[in-house]
Amino acid sequence: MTENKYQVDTVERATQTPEVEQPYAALGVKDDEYARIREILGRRPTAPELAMYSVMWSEHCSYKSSKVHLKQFGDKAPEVDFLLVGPGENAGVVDVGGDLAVTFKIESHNHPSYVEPYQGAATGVGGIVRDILTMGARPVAVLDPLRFGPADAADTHRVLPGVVRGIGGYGNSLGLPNIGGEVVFDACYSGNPLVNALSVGVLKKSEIKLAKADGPGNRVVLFGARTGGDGIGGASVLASATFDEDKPSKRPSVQVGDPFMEKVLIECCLEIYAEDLVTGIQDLGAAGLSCATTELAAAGTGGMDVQLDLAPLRDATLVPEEILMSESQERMMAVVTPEKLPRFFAICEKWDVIATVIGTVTDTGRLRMTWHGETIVDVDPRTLAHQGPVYERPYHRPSWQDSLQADVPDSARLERPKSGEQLRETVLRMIASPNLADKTWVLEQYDHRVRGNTILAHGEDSGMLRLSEGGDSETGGLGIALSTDGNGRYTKLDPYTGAQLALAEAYRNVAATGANPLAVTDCLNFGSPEDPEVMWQFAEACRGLADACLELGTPVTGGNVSFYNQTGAEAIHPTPIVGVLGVIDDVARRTRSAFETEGEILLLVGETRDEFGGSEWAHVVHGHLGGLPPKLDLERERQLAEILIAGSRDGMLSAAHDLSDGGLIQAIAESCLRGGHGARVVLPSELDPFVALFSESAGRAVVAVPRSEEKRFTDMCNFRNVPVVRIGVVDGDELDVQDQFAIPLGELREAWTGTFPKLFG
Amino acid sequence: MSVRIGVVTFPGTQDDTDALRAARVVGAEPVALWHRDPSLHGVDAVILPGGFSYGDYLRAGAIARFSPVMEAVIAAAREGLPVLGICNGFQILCESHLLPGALIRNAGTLFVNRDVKLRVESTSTAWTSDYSVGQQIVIPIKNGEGKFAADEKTLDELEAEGRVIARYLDNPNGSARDIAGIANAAGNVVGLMPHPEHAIEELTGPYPGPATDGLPFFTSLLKQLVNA
Amino acid sequence: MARVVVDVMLKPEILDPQGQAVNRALPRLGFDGVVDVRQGKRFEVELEGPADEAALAQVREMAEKLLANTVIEEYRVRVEN
Amino acid sequence: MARVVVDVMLKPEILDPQGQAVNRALPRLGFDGVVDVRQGKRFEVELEGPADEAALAQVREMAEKLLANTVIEEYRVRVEN
Ligand SMILES: Nc1ncnc2c1ncn2[C@@H]1O[C@H](COP(=O)(O)OP(=O)(O)O)[C@@H](O)[C@H]1O
Ligand SMILES: [Mg+2]
Repeated sequence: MTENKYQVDTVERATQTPEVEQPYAALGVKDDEYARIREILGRRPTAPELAMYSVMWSEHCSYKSSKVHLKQFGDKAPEVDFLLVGPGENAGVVDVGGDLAVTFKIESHNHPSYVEPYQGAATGVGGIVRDILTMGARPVAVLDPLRFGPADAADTHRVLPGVVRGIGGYGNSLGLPNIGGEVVFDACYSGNPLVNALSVGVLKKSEIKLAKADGPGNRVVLFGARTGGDGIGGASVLASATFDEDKPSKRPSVQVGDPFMEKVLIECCLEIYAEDLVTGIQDLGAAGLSCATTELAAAGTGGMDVQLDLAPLRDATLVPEEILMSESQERMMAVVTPEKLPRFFAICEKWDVIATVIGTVTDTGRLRMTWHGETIVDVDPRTLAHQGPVYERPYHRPSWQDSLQADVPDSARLERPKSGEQLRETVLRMIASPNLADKTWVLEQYDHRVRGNTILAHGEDSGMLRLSEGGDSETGGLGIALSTDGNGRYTKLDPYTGAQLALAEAYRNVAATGANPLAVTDCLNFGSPEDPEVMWQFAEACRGLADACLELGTPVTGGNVSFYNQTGAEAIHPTPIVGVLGVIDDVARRTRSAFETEGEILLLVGETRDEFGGSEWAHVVHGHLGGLPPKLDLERERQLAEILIAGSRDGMLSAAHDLSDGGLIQAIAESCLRGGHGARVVLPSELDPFVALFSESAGRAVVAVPRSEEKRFTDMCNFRNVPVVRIGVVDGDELDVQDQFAIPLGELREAWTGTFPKLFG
Repeated sequence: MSVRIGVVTFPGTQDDTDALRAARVVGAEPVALWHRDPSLHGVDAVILPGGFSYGDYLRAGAIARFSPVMEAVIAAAREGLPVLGICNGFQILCESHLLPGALIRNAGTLFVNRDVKLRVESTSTAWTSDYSVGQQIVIPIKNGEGKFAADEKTLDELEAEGRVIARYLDNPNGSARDIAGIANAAGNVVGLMPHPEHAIEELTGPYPGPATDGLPFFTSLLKQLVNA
Repeated sequence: MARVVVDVMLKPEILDPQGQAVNRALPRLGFDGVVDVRQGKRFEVELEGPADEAALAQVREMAEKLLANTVIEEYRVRVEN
Repeated sequence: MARVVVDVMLKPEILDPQGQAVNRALPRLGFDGVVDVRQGKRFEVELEGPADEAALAQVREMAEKLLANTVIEEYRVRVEN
């Protein structure tokens, strides 16, 4: 291709010209980090080497600010026998029984989704799906927890529709059912939406793939899309610094995804795995080729020779440092033994996937790269992949934390509805509020059916999949359940408890469908780590999550950290999103949230207290955030889960719905509307009606049981000392709270379903 | 001998596993067909499943139509081989001129995944004989380009010849005359925007149901082939 | 190297959902004086050689066969300078 | 009544999966001599009045705000006769 007059910065040149000024600061490399690079190399880095260190040592790739805190997830990890691959790999892998394993992970694509909502969200899905594929698994579903600014804000109307179309556009085109997520609005996310995406995949235990380049002489193959100038903002600084007169062509401001290419890449990889043709594989995500080559080499025999000029380009004017930093989507890198190359290429050809041998594994302990014969990179890959900087960032409890927690939303501070009429109005206002309203407008843009194994999806407490690839139908059989949850308001009030409450809710959601919660993935969305108060929130959240995972016996298998979520000095609410994976041995036993049968008994399981700190009610009615989040009793959460799981296994439960945002009445209303049946509700006499209806106390669920099962179920609760009280019966076509108010289902449904179409339709 | 139903996979096809499962569920032998392979391997019927062949980037189905397997399908269809095109498959059949009209962007412009009510209009096709005329069924749709469009003359012909096989009761995408599916004159080729292969099991079909209203599309075929 | 442009529009008798969506949005954004908007496709075809009659004939066939669906769309081929 | 045309194309440096799909299909259909195809949008805007400067300014604003996504696309406004 066209040789541009660009002067390559070779190792030789770097050695001869130690004095050359390098624009490391513009690449985000600190003075001491640059000094360390020179010390490691014993010379100044070449421009390509500097590019590699800058991306590999960036916050995003090196976790330099979070490492010391994330360590707890390992140190405090519960002893379990089902964890096949823990944190550190592309995604964790869990043994789900038989010869099957499941891999799942959540990731953020927040900033790109703000800049270009459609492509940002789309490439976010593409990235996490490649992580799952890299483990050797077939991706089988996605979930998408989302956070936006106020629902009526102009910018939200730019961002939300694009994000939703992007997630649907990419996920649907991959043939991956979308089985869950969240849509939450809060002013703290204006200018800073959160777009997290979780993907899950299934594989044979015996076929787990790891990202390492083993075996000197094995070939390094780059396959998938051509490399373009995507996401190399930084590198162009470098380029222009080393350029002569003629400039490179303009570089893209955003990455555009090609879901068709990724779909083909998935099928291509799965055929390659099936014939056991790779010894190691890595996806190209952040830091593209820099990351793939260094991590493969560092984890393997230790050395690799790469002929960078062999990489297929989309833009011939790209220079080495740009190629190394490019984040072009839909690319993979495999390590293949020479005798298996022909089959590997045959399969790529079958799927019209471009594949190129660009290097060889060596035992030199060095990662060497050449550009048209000249050596431009010669480094120890471990110094890039494992020996990046680690910061003990200072942190301290915010000065305002005490006053925030002191601002308790009690009846003296916030006026509460008293009369039945006031309560009725509050119910209608709450259920129509954007966070609690029906999300059908969003969910209809997602395919939740494709692959034909979706047992539960939107509108249920967790998504559920049948694991029978091949799909031996009718038969229930082994399945998995997934839920994501997170509450920024709770976490702002108390980061330690807030993170635990996120775990507790996802855990409860999974158990409510009858699945046994096994393992965790988390996406930690926070402000700037350079702000000691944000760093304190982060430290507390990690400590809380690690402690709770230990107590619930659900290890963190992997996750993602997203810092710098702030506009100016204003950080978002600390928002840890927790995804919980559960297993159910017979999906035919799943529990739905809908009240389907007239005359069945409604039971409230768990204890209700006067808890409104960070509640949806305080938010919607008073725009208030203060006090403490609901108390959390993890032992109680475990007992509740056991009850819900046993209830489903023994066929006692007709319906179950976890209580969370909006409290008891929100859960009952959702279950009535989904089942098309009303309910007659009698509130526990010892509770104030408002508290009974709207409190967000944790560790609760509402269930529907046939009359014949009521005693067996309540006995089971009593046996575990978990409070259970009969609160009504499924009946009629209105939501009738005795002695307080009644709302016809039609009116309730109108309020619930009207909001999103009005806002975004 | 069991009936062999071929399901074509193009690059970007998504619902092939579902169509293969549907064939299995009704007791037929599912046969996977590949877009580059011009042979139909002696199957008794072909399903063109849903998805996004070639990304649907140019027009849904526009590029898939030119694949080697389609030459074989087009020829065999003209000879009377039963062919069912679902969603993207329907779009491919129109692009191939095996069926009239075309499918364009939904009236609302957005992708819509919803369980919709259909009224069966014709049972005199290879794929609908197990229904009764006027029967109301629930089948999921999931598409962005599902709006059936054709000139008035073509639409009148379709109506006159009883080739509209199903209509939406509550038109989700602005399709002309609420058309959800049509057949060719001989009745062996049927195109349908909704997904019957997603309505064949109690566990995974439409909720609250009925969950298995899609089965007769496949049982119709079996009966016809066995009696033939 | 020459560039040939192929414009593809839905036939006038086919209602155009995307154009309609734009039409609906305009007043909300405070634009008036627009009677109608229709949305179609524009293909920029870069030719190896000159845009002579032979090449144009080829592009026309390309449009007829692939770029446009003549059941619902009409196309125009023109050399851009 | 005048017609103004707005051509919207992806910026040259942005990946164009649609154009790529067409590019890959052409050889299979026996078309050669094509170096590259890019696919964009064409909007036909019918104005009530004449296409004077004021009207064109309005259409340009329309393109900027609604018809094009200027983060990844560029547009051209021209009067068609
Ligand atoms: N962005 C989304 N993508 C997919 N599913 C979603 C999304 N937002 C909400 N849902 C689904 O809608 C239902 C209600 O959401 P949510 O209120 O978060 O559930 P829960 O009350 O259990 O926390 C759940 O089934 C959830 O998975
Ligand atoms: Mg939730």
